[in-house]
Amino acid sequence: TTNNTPANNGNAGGADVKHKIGMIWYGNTDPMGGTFYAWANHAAELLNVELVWHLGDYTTEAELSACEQMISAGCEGVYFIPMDTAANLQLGNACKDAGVYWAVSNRDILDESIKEACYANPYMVTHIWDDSYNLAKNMVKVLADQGIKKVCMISGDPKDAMMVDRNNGFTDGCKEYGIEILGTFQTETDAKVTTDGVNNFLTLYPDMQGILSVSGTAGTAEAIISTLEGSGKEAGSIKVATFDTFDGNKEAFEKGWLAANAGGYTSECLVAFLALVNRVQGNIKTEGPFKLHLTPIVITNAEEMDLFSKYVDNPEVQLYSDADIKAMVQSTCDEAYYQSVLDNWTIEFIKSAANG
Amino acid sequence: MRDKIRKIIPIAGLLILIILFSLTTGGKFFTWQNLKNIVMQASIALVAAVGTVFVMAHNNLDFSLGGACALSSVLAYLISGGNLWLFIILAIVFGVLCGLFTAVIHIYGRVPAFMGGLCLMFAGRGVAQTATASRYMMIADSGKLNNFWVFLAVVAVVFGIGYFLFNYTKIGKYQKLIGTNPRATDLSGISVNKYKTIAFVISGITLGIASSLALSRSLAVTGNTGLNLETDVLLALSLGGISMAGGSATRIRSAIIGVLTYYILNNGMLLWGMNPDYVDIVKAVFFLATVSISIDRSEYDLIA
Amino acid sequence: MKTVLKVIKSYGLAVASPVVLMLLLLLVSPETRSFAAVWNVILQSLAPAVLGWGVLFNMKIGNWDFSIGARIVLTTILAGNFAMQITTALNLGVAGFVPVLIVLSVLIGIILGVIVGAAYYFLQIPTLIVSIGLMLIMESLTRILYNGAGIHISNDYMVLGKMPWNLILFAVIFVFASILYYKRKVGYSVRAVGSNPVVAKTNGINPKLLKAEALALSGIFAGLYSLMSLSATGVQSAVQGTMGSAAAVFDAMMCVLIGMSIAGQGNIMFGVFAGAIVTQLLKMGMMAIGLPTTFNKVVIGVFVVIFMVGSSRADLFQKLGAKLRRKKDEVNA
Amino acid sequence: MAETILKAEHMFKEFGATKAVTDVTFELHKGTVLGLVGENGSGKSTLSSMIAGVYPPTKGEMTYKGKAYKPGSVLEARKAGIQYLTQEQGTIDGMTVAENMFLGEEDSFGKGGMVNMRKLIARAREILRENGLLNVDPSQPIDNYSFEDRKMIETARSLSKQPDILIIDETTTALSKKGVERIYEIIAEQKAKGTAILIISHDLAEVQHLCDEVMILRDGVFIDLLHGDDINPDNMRQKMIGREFEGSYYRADFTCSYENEVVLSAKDLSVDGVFHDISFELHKGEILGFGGLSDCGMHEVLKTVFGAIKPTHGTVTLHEGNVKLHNTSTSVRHKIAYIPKDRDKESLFQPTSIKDNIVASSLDKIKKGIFISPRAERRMAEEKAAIMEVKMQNVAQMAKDLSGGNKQKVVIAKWLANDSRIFIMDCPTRGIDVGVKAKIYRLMEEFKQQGISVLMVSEEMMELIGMADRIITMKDGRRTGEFLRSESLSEADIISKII
Ligand SMILES: Nc1ncnc2c1ncn2[C@@H]1O[C@H](COP(=O)(O)OP(=O)(O)OP(=O)(O)O)[C@@H](O)[C@H]1O
Ligand SMILES: Nc1ncnc2c1ncn2[C@@H]1O[C@H](COP(=O)(O)OP(=O)(O)OP(=O)(O)O)[C@@H](O)[C@H]1O
Ligand SMILES: [Mg+2]
Ligand SMILES: [Mg+2]
Repeated sequence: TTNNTPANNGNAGGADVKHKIGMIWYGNTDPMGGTFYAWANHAAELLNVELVWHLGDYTTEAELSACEQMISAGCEGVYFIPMDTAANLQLGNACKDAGVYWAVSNRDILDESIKEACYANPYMVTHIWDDSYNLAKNMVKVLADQGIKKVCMISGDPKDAMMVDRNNGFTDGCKEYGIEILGTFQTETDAKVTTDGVNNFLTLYPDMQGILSVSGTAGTAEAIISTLEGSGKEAGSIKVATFDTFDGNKEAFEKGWLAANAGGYTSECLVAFLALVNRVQGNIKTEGPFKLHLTPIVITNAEEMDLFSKYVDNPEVQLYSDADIKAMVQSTCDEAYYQSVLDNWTIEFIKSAANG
Repeated sequence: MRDKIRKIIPIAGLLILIILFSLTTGGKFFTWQNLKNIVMQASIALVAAVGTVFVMAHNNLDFSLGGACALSSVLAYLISGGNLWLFIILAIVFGVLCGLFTAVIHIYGRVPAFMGGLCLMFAGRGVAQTATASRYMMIADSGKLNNFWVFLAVVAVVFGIGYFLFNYTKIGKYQKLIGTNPRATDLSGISVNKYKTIAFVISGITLGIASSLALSRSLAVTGNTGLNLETDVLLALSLGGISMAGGSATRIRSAIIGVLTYYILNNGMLLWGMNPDYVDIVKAVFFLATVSISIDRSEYDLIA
Repeated sequence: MKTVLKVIKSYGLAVASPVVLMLLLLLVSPETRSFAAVWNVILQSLAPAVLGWGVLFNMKIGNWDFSIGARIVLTTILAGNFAMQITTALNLGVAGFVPVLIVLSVLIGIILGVIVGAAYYFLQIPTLIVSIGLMLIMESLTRILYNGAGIHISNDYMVLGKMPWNLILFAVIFVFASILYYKRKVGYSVRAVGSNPVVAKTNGINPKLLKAEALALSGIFAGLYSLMSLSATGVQSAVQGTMGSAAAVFDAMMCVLIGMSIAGQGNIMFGVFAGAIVTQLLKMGMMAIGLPTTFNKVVIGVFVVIFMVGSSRADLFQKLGAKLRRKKDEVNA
Repeated sequence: MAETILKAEHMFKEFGATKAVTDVTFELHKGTVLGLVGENGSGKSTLSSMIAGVYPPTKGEMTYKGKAYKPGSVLEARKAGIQYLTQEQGTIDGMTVAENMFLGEEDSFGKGGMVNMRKLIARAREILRENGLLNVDPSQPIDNYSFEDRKMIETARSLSKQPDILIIDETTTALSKKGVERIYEIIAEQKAKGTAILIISHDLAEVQHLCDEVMILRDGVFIDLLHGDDINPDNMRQKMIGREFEGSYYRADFTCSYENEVVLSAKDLSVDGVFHDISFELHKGEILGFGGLSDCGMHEVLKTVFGAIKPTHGTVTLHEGNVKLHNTSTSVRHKIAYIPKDRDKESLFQPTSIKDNIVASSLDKIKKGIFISPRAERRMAEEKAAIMEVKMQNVAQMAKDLSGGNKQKVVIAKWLANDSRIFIMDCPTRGIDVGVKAKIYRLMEEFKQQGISVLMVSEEMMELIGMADRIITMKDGRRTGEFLRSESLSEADIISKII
């Protein structure tokens, strides 16, 4: 990184007033949720900010309620993942009315009018989205390159902006690379649904060569692999490409079931959060939000997977050093700087961070 | 005497919570803004709870709320084509139709109402999830209703009318009689089926209004619209001291006391900044304790 | 001859419902025209049926149990992790893991069931409220214990999810459930209290205690379901979100409602199994004809309504039949 | 005197503020029938419930077979040899007859806690046969049998293990003539076997006929123990109410009197399998009685007239305005009152205030627009309760806390409140003591004078003869005769038409 100025430069890390940030977060039990929960808590301690967490809600209504309560609780900034596009507008308005900064990550804003309104909201600090569409396409390509022609797909909630990108990425990717989608079912948080669904794939479509899954959380990916392993098919005869890292992915690569695994959105959450802290602490003032994007990492082999599990999907490990974190909360930080941090998010970065 | 104490427990619990949070949140609880927040957040459940009291008074449980809310919102959106006022009217119409559906299954199908409601909840959720998958159902207009005074007015009117109907008209009085003894109610010349149906219709109306309030908070109808509404309302009403067996001990004030308690508890714990892993545990313990103290066990032959 | 007729009368609907549905499915969807597809559906129905039996005891006695979903998740996580720890510590290997998991699943299932039952018994508040309260607590525990990591076991350990063990396990549980319901005092008492608690009480049954017992009993089945589902999926993650486990409860209730409607005079355990097959068939059918899987809920909801109304208003159908017959006679005359 | 088997000394029972039983001491002797009589609410059921283990006494000691006796539950008492037949249904729907008969002891058939169904059914069949219930199949669901059969099955169950004490609480009131006779036989048999028997009944003739001794309670207090010739209805009646009975009990006149105007008529009324082709006309100011055995269909005729049962064919017409009665709300709107036989289940809102019970059917009268003023409700309830002389603290008191007779007064008050013009009364004095009975009879006479018509069913022939202007008899669901009021009409005349 370019900016290695010490902590006493600006307010970063040593603010006299303890600022309060509201964190509306989906949960802390999966690899990404747990990791970011730990990262944010660590950074908060380092930067002398207080966090107020609200976990486990998925509706705009509930996110809005949490946001309002955080404003009442005296938060000066609110960070959240907008589970529905309208959440941007509603929570953004609540923040604007209260004069509270807000930052979002992980989701594109699908509706143009909402996007415009949000960008016009002076309290919006970041909008970071990940390029799930192209990522999904790339994952299809990995399968196509292995000669796969027929797949089944596990789709995601079609009104969740990110899931829409992933669904479309898969279907468009399949068209592009000449892959036929035989059957589809939608993910649920119950692993039994996944197992039953994959079993149905196996019996209904004996010629299936691969499975695409938009989600691997809540046991979905584990269940896919277990079901395939228990199917009596030859190891690696069906290739899986799935979003979200999961438990046992390294072995799945080794045995040949897993062909592509996309993960590591944690950095965009961290950047969005730190930029918010930066704004709340009054270090930076900009017109309009930072519009940033992240290209998540697609892992295609066991070694990289191992590395990823050890250093990214591990709440115990702080991949970004304290110096890195402090560097992201400086008056000099601008859109280009944050984008460079996100662009730097590669397997090489993880390797070097792990070694350093 | 013990009876009296028991009866004031729900309201006492509410007051204690208010005092506790006033003292322990550094004044953050008792700010105008926060009180406004609480009222707005509680409104949806409160409106739905008012209608639910009528159903519970005649000894039925309406489990359709969440799914019916999603279903009526989706249908209202599709037909209104995104016109806000039309949406509200249609949401109420479809809310009533959902209520009628449960009533018909219950009365003519002779199936316990909660089972019919359960099916509606299930199917309604499925319809909503399927329909919202194919298009994004947003009414940006509805955001203008997301205003404290609008919500307060709606709640005041709904609760006021509910209170009047429940305590001072045949509609409410008969619900309680049916809840106490349906056979005797029929033999007193009161049409049990008609009044049960009326209760479900009222519940449908309040559901439609609640759906509209929910829309104004979330702008869009999604597959998750109204998620867990039935359990939220049920939890809140129990906190408010409602009798699960219905009958003459049913009070409509349970709706207001219970829902406020429920949302103030949520609010206060967040203001405390409590570790989110433990919020639900504290909530549950408070809930079990309040109900254990306030419940009137003599109303139950056997506590179900 | 008489007994054959009786069996047909008793089990006719329970057998016919899934069979007819299956035939219908075969008609509309060429993919399902294989023995494997049918077999797959049956295998998938095993675990839901076991859960259904547990739920059945509660529904029969008039208990509301929202906690069973959370109890299953908590049981799976605790039993799975303990079993793993014990296996690793004592170096037991797969052969040792399986019996340890069986014992722990059932044991923890019972303990959690007893906790809910005891809370009901001592607090004396409606089961609906007790179970929602404890559901919230148990859901939180799934997120707190093991840092919310849940449990994941590798395929080697999933012995009971595979042929023939899954069938053997199911058969054993089927016999166990039937004995419990039809041959043990507790089964009689459950039916007696469910129908008339006051009279049951004067006959020396303590309805409150029995309701608590039913909650505890459902724990055995919850434990067995945990065992079966962990062995089938290999994974159990923590409950996400408040009341995230409630959906599982409703799924099971739907299955039991279908079961009760089609069981007729036959063994209700079989009825519930048939109900489970029906639900799984519907799910598979949705996939086979390419409808979005979210539509499952709609179809299942509609099905349950039809079955329930059908079974409770059999009188209407009889009347209709009689009317038609009369019309026919008139025409003939 | 025969050997004492149970001795209860200084028994007290309080329910909150209610003193149900106060300092009662008595003994039961082997092979002796003790009658227990008293007005409604005098504590008869409470006293016997304590012996049967339903609840413990507040104070007092019991000695049974020479040992201190403190039953913890009904089952415990039953195991000790004390059987209690209550008036309520004691069997459970959805289970077979055999399962019902061995409820709570299923596991004694079979090994290791398993239930052997075959043995259970066989034993049940044996017991049923011993008790002459040949028509009952023990493997059938009990739902398939009538109330009376179920009561008899229950009785058979209590006798299957020879009891040492048999308590019968108002059981005969619910049964038909045949059932009653069977109970009398059983009592005789048991008496011969040396069983001590305690009978509670409001039928004083029955008590006189059956009992060796009679204990009288009033307001929970022991009044007297009668023997031999002292056991006669007049004496008992007087001791129960504590004063001489004034004037005549039933109607004093013996003229069949009513106006010519027909107010209601039933034409070819039938309910499949219950009763057939019943037609009659009810005149203004007439008391029209229906007599028959309990299962002859007469109760259902009244329910059908009121609109609570849909007839398979036939119509009921209210002449004023030519209204067809087809549901209860139409009937009530047209000022028809119905007093069901089963008070607790069908006419009372137990955990509800007396006020709400009384105003339930007449809210239309006091509503303004749709508003119902609580004050108007209260006024109406107080007024009607005063007319009926309901013994209560105030109208806010719960109906469940009243005794049987006062409950019935509340039910009647409800219909007075609606200005009813036709009263349909199904066994209006069932299980009611003589004081309240007389009150109801006087009320019926007043009705006549006001031109109010009464349609009544009674299982007591004397009541029908004593009150009705006309009596229609029924047997097996069909009309068998009609009698006009006359001094010479005897019980035998009517009985000849109903059996
Ligand atoms: N069968 C009928 N014969 C005569 N009038 C009728 C009949 N049914 C309804 N009405 C009249 O229609 C109007 C509405 O009656 P309805 O009974 O539905 O209302 P309600 O009095 O509010 O309810 P309820 O009688 O159930 O308490 C009344 O004016 C009533 O007199
Ligand atoms: N469970 C109870 N709770 C409260 N009060 C009760 C209860 N059971 C009886 N009582 C009261 O105790 C008194 C005696 O009642 P009990 O039933 O013993 O009278 P009874 O002589 O059997 O009258 P009846 O002839 O009407 O059956 C009455 O005042 C009654 O209201
Ligand atoms: Mg009595
Ligand atoms: Mg009316």
